[in-house]
Formats: sequence, structure tokens, C-alpha cells
Amino acid sequence: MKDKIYPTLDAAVADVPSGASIFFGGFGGAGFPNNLIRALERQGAAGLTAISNNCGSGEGELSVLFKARRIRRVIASFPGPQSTYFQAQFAAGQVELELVPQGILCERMRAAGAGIFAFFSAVGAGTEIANGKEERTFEGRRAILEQALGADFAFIKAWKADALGNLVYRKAARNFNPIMATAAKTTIVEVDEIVPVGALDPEVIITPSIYVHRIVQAKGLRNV
Amino acid sequence: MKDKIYPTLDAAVADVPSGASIFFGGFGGAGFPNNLIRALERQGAAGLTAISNNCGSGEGELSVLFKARRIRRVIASFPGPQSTYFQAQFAAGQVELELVPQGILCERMRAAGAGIFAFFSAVGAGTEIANGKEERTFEGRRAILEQALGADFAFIKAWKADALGNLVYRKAARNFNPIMATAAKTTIVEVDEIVPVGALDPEVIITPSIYVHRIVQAKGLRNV
Amino acid sequence: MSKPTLTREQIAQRAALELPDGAYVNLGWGIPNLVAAYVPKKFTIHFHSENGILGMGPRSKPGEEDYDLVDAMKVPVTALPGASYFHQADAHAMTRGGHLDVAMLGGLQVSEKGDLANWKVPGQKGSGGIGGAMDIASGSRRLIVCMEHATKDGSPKVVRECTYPLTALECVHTIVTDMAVIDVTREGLVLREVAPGITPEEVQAATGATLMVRGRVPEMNLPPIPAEK
Amino acid sequence: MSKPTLTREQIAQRAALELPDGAYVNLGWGIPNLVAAYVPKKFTIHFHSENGILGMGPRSKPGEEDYDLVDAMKVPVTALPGASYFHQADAHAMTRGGHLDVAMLGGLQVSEKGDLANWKVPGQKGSGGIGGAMDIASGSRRLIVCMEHATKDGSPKVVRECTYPLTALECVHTIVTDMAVIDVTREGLVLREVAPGITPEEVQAATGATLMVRGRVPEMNLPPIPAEK
Repeated sequence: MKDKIYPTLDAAVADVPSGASIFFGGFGGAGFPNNLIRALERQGAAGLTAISNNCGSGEGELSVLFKARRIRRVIASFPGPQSTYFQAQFAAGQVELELVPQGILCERMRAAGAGIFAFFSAVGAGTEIANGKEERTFEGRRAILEQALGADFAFIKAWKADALGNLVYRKAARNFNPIMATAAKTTIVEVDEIVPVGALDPEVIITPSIYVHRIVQAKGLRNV
Repeated sequence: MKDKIYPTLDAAVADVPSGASIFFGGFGGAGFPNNLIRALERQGAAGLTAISNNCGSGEGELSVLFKARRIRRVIASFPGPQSTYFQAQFAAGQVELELVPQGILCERMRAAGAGIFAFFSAVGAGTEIANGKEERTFEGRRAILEQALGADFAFIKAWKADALGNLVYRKAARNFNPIMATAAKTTIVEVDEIVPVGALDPEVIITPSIYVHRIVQAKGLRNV
Repeated sequence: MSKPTLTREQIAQRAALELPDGAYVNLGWGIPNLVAAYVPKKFTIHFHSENGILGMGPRSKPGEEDYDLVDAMKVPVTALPGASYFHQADAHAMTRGGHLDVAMLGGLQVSEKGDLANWKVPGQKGSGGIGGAMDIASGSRRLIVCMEHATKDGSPKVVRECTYPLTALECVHTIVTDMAVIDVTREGLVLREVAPGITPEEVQAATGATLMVRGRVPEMNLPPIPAEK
Repeated sequence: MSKPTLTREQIAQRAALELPDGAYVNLGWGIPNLVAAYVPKKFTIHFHSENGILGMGPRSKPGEEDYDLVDAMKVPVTALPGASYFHQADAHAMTRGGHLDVAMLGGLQVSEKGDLANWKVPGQKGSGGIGGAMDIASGSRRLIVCMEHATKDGSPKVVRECTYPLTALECVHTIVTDMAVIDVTREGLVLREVAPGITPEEVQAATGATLMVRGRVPEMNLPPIPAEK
């Protein structure tokens, strides 16, 4: 059986091509794959589409890739006031942005992972988010059609993995990571610790191994 | 705060009216709310719509309610050869059946619980399941529109609850139960054990308390 | 408005009285984020955070922060006994699916139909951002907007029609401001309470839509703010 | 057909050779359920059960049954190290979402386009039932149908067009029967292997659609069935 454990961060991201679409997990400083982000910056792929809740924080998280001008397009819910590199490039027209309500952002990912092509929800109906989207009424409520959102890669952060790729997370560092894992062609996870197969309680595994393709153990550069 | 723990099975189901729609958890003999089912039989509500993977097994599970002729309509994936009371009533035209592919059955429930009105999937496209449903093509694949499926009540079985209503399940007895809990107006759970608040690890809670309205401790009549 | 109106803390204090014991509640950015401190101690309120926490407790004490346990504002928080963690899609299944008993959000404008605008000021610099506000506004059983009654330049924020980009249509149930408590009903806006020392006429004058008054409008009954939380 | 063809166990044995090491696999009712026993011991195959198990192991030994751990056929099974449990919606997110490398299902009819009919015999008594077959058939990356080549009355089950109620359109990649291994390709059905002692002409005669033959068709290389599993 092919080994999912990669020896280095650089090996784990070596084949990401320019122009790839990538999910980046994390929310509020927790659960960001900061080590994979830095490895991707070293690797050099450019013209990326980044799909993430926000767009970097100070010098950390996705700011690393914005600073290096590797991201051409962003799909995000809340770029954030601390996403200074993104904001400068957005103001200069150097990066495109699709704003998506946060719950719809994760639901579109879940749909892609679950074989759902599109779904109707009330979120955003009657707002500028609905522009260009099909509208329909259900039970008297206006609803709009949202499309599944997959990606070429998911870069995620978990707490522990076993060698099969089963994952557990810590507290609110779970956030987008398990959903992104289901919706990418290739899911790459950085973890604090790799444990023996069988060490994780089957009742507690949040991401089953089927969703994980590459595992790399990384010491936590949580915020930079 | 209102106490969610009910002293008896009979008290927990006392207000279920005739004509109600009810989810019943369970699959393959595991995770059936057999004690709640028997309490409902004693209570007497009739003309029910039952939504469950199957339609009873021998004298047990939903057969209890079919035998007592309390179910008028069923939405199920696999009624099953052992659902003898159901099969006899179905053959006699005494009970209606809507057959739904199993994954679509749970996905329609999830949609109801998650504020999704309807969704497009490829499952059933081009088959008799698609009759009367809107069809559309996504990425070259035929897909049909499926509607959310909620219910008045969910009758579910869990392993342990705390007094707030947080639930954990045992192994494959989880099955439909956590999804049904999210999609009913009133969720009633029978559990093997009620544990102190705080005794369940927050990382391991499968059904958060927000989805649970009534808890009753019941010794396991697993199969009858 | 030269008369003193409520402080932000007092708006939060009044809003806290809207929470029933046992409620599942999400508190948004701004004034709502101050509300948790004013919940009566005998009440059990289950706070939801859209990054995947139910049963969120107060902010961490200095030195006890766990940066894997943060709220939607990136602030380290605690978890109460009976808390649970889940992923963000499950967190928003709760918001969108109608499971939150009450949500409180900040507001830029609320219309007389209960439309909410709270995510973008027209012409503002930068990208703007939506976050979880649209999901929460569209799905909560009861949405309470906590805000100042008027903008800094005196323009009313309770209006006939929102002119700012909308968050959700017909979603607001109650508005708590520094001047009043207003309910959004099928018939229109109903003035339920006024701030101490403020008259219904003064509230109406500061409002961009017609307020209905049903009998005498009582003053808010604000308990004294505790010295220490 | 007077010549001996493969037993159901041998069909399963041949089908097992289609599983690559490390694959995530769902095995359906009927012959597919016999396949797990023939996976090479040096291979790691992750078996999925649609009631919420990944990493399912063999059936329980008598006396060691845990009735909370059953497969989709209600049979008590075991869990291997590295197994996980999840709810049925997550289990079918895996089937429908294209995450299973291989699924094996029984079949009543397969068409030359790869349409599958496997859930209902026209005119049968009783309600019938779908179970997980439609979700699994529509979503798996590679679907292998394991079945007898003909019905008991000799009618072909590999046909130009299915006449039985359909399970899913254009979903089958390979058919393993007691007479042959057949691949469904864009150009049509390709006869890949024949059972020992069976000729391509005999397979064609028992088939209701045209089989393409590319060069010499090898016989299946069936290892001897182990005396005990």
C-alpha cells in the first residue's frame, strides 16, 4: 500500500502546479496549515486560486502567499482587516475576490465532497450575493441556488494522524479543515503528531482516512 | 432551565398526535429506539407517517407499530423481507410507500436540518425514482432535484446522554440517529445511560445538545 | 439628541433581558459581544460560536489562553461543562437550519419590514467581508439587532427601506438601541420600551420609519451595572 | 450451457483480483459479499459499509458478536485497527461523492452502455427495496458488477438495453460473471477474459449484446480456492 506519510513539508507540496485551486483551513488563528503555506511559498507555484475563510493576518497565515504574489484569485467569507497584503493587492486590482457567506462557503465545499451539484438555501436571497443566481421560493421563502465548490488541493491542519490518514483535531481548530478534506482532489495535512494505527478511538475520528492523501508531521508555527 | 430528562418512556411520547410524521433511527438491528416504539404503541397515536430505513423486522422494531396498524404512510429505503406486517398491509393497499435511495433519504433529512430546501444529485437520474422530479445536467451528468425531508418527531437511540442532551452512540448503532435528530421539530432519545454534564468529552459528542429535546433512560430491548 | 442615551454596555445589558433561560444563542460582533456578561447568573444560556463551539464560556483569563479555543472574533475563550466541538459546516447547519433560539447581531440599518444591513457601508474602502452574518440572520428563530439608534452624523438607522447592502430580508424581530426597544411586527414597527428619560416622541424623531405606539410606553428597567463581572 | 462455469465463490475469487492494494471498497449484497475472503493477505483493503463503518473487518466469530457493529446485511462484523465510525449521511457522502475507489454490486442486468438494473424484478411480489445501491452505483469511481452470466432460465443478463427497472445509468466499468470478465468502454463491451474451458464464442452466445474481442482472449488465472478461510 502506498505510504501516505511524507518525509518533509517540501515533498508534500512539490507537485502543486501554478494555477491550482487550493483550500486552506483555519479560522481565527486556529487550525491554519502554516507550515504547508510556507512550504508552498518556497516551492514557487503562482497564479493560485485560494479558497479560505479569510485572507491572511499580518505577516502570517495566507499573508505569506499574498506577500509573495502567488495568489491571483480568492474565494473567501471575511478577508479581514488584518489581511494587509491582500487588501493592498485588492485595492490595486491585482487579485480577484469572490465574497461568499461563511456558512454557504462551507456548505458548497461539503456539497462538492458529498456528490451534491447545487442546493437551494435562503441565505443571501434578496442581497447582492444573489446577483446572477437562480431564485426560487420554497415554503414562502425566497431561496437561491448555490453551486458545489471543489478544489485541486486541500491544505489542512490536524492535531494527530495515524499512518492510514485518520485525523483528529483540537477544539475550535477543527473549523473548516474536515470539510475541506472531503472536497479536494488531493488533501494534504500537517499534524502535530503521527500516532500508531489503532491508537485513535474509532468513535472519535473526525476525518476518516479515505479523505487524506498526504500526511506530514510539522512542529506548530501557529502564528508568525 | 427546562429539564430535558423525562421520568418514563410513556411521558416522553405522551403528546405525539395521530397523523404525526416521525423519524425512527436504526439500521440492521442496531440503534433502534425499540423502547420508544413500544411506548408509542401503548399511547395509541394512529395514522402516522413513519420515516425510517426499513419497515420492521419480524415482531420487532417498526413491526410493533405496523402490527397495531398505526402507520398509514412510510418513507423508506429498504422495507426488507422481514417486514412481514408491513408487507402484508402494503400488498392489501392499507399502507402507502415512498421508496427513496438510502443516501438520498439521509441527505434529504440533513438538508431539512441544515436549512437547505432542495439539492441536485445524480442518484436516481434516469430511473423510476426520477419520475416527477426536475432534471438538470451538471458537468455533463444528469441530476435530479430532491427536496428536504423534515418530520414532527425524531425517535432515536443513543448510548449515553448528559442532562443537557449531548449524545454519543456505540459503533454502527450511530447510523441514521444523529441526522434525524437535526431534522425534527421534537427529538426524543432513549439512552442506555445518563451521565453527569461534563462527563462527555467535547471532542467526542456526536449530537450536540441543541438537537435534543427529551431524554429518557431505557434498558435496551435491542431485538424482540 | 442632546439628552444622554444608553451606553453600549447598557444596550447590551438591556438586550440580555431578551434571553430566556435555556436558550441557544449566537452573539455577533459589536454590542452583542458585550451581552453575555449580563445574563442572570441563575440562567443557563448555551452560547454558539460559528467556528464550531456550543457551550462557549467567558473569555480566557490572562495566562490561561488556549489559541485552539477561540471565538468568532479570534479571542481565546473557555468551554463550559457540556460543551461540544464540531466543524464549521455543522456549525452553520445550526445557524441556517433554524436551531438557534436567539441571535444578536450589530446593525447598520434595519428597515420597517425587518430587513437588515450590517456588513458593508457603501463606498467604504477595502474588500469588505460577510462572515457568518448572512447565515445567522437568515436562519435564527429570533434575531435581535443591537445598535446605536443613529449614526455618528445623526442619520437614523431604523429606516423605511435599507439603502446599505442587505444582509437578509425580513429577518429582524427586535431592535435594541440606546433609545428604545422596538419590535418588528407584521403591522410595522412597534415601540415597546424607551430608555430612561427619553420620550416616545424623541425616539420617533430619531427614527426614519413610523413607530406604532400601543398605550403608554414603559421605560426600560435597567438593573445597575455590576461593578465587576 | 452444458459446460461447467464458475461457482459463485469462484466469481468472487476472480473479482477480488480487481482490487488494488490500499483501495477503499464497498461490497454489496450477493456475490460481492463473498469477495473479501479472497483479497491477498499482503494487501490492505479498506472496506466501507454504508451504515457508517470504514475499516470493517471479517464477520465476528461465534460468541463474539457485538450487535451494535453490523454490516449492511445485518451481520455482526469486526473493526480493524484504524477503523472509524460515522453517521449514515457521512457514509453516503463517501459513496455519492466519488471517494470509493471500487464498489462491487450484484446485478440483474447490465447494458452495453454500462447501465445497471439490480434492485427490482418486474412483477415481483412485495414492496421491493433500493437500499444503498443507487447511491453507490452513481458515485463510485469504479463499479464492478458480479453476477451469473445468465438467469436461471437461460436469458442473458448482459444486454443491449436493460428491461428491468434501472439502478443507475452508465455506471458499470467491469462485469465479472461465471463465464467472463467484460469491460464497459466507450466503444462498447470488451471481452477481457474467459472462464477456464469457455470459448469467446460461447460467451458471446450467452450474451445479449455484442462483445468486442481484441486479439486472443486469455483464460482467467484463478488461484486454487484455499481449503479454509
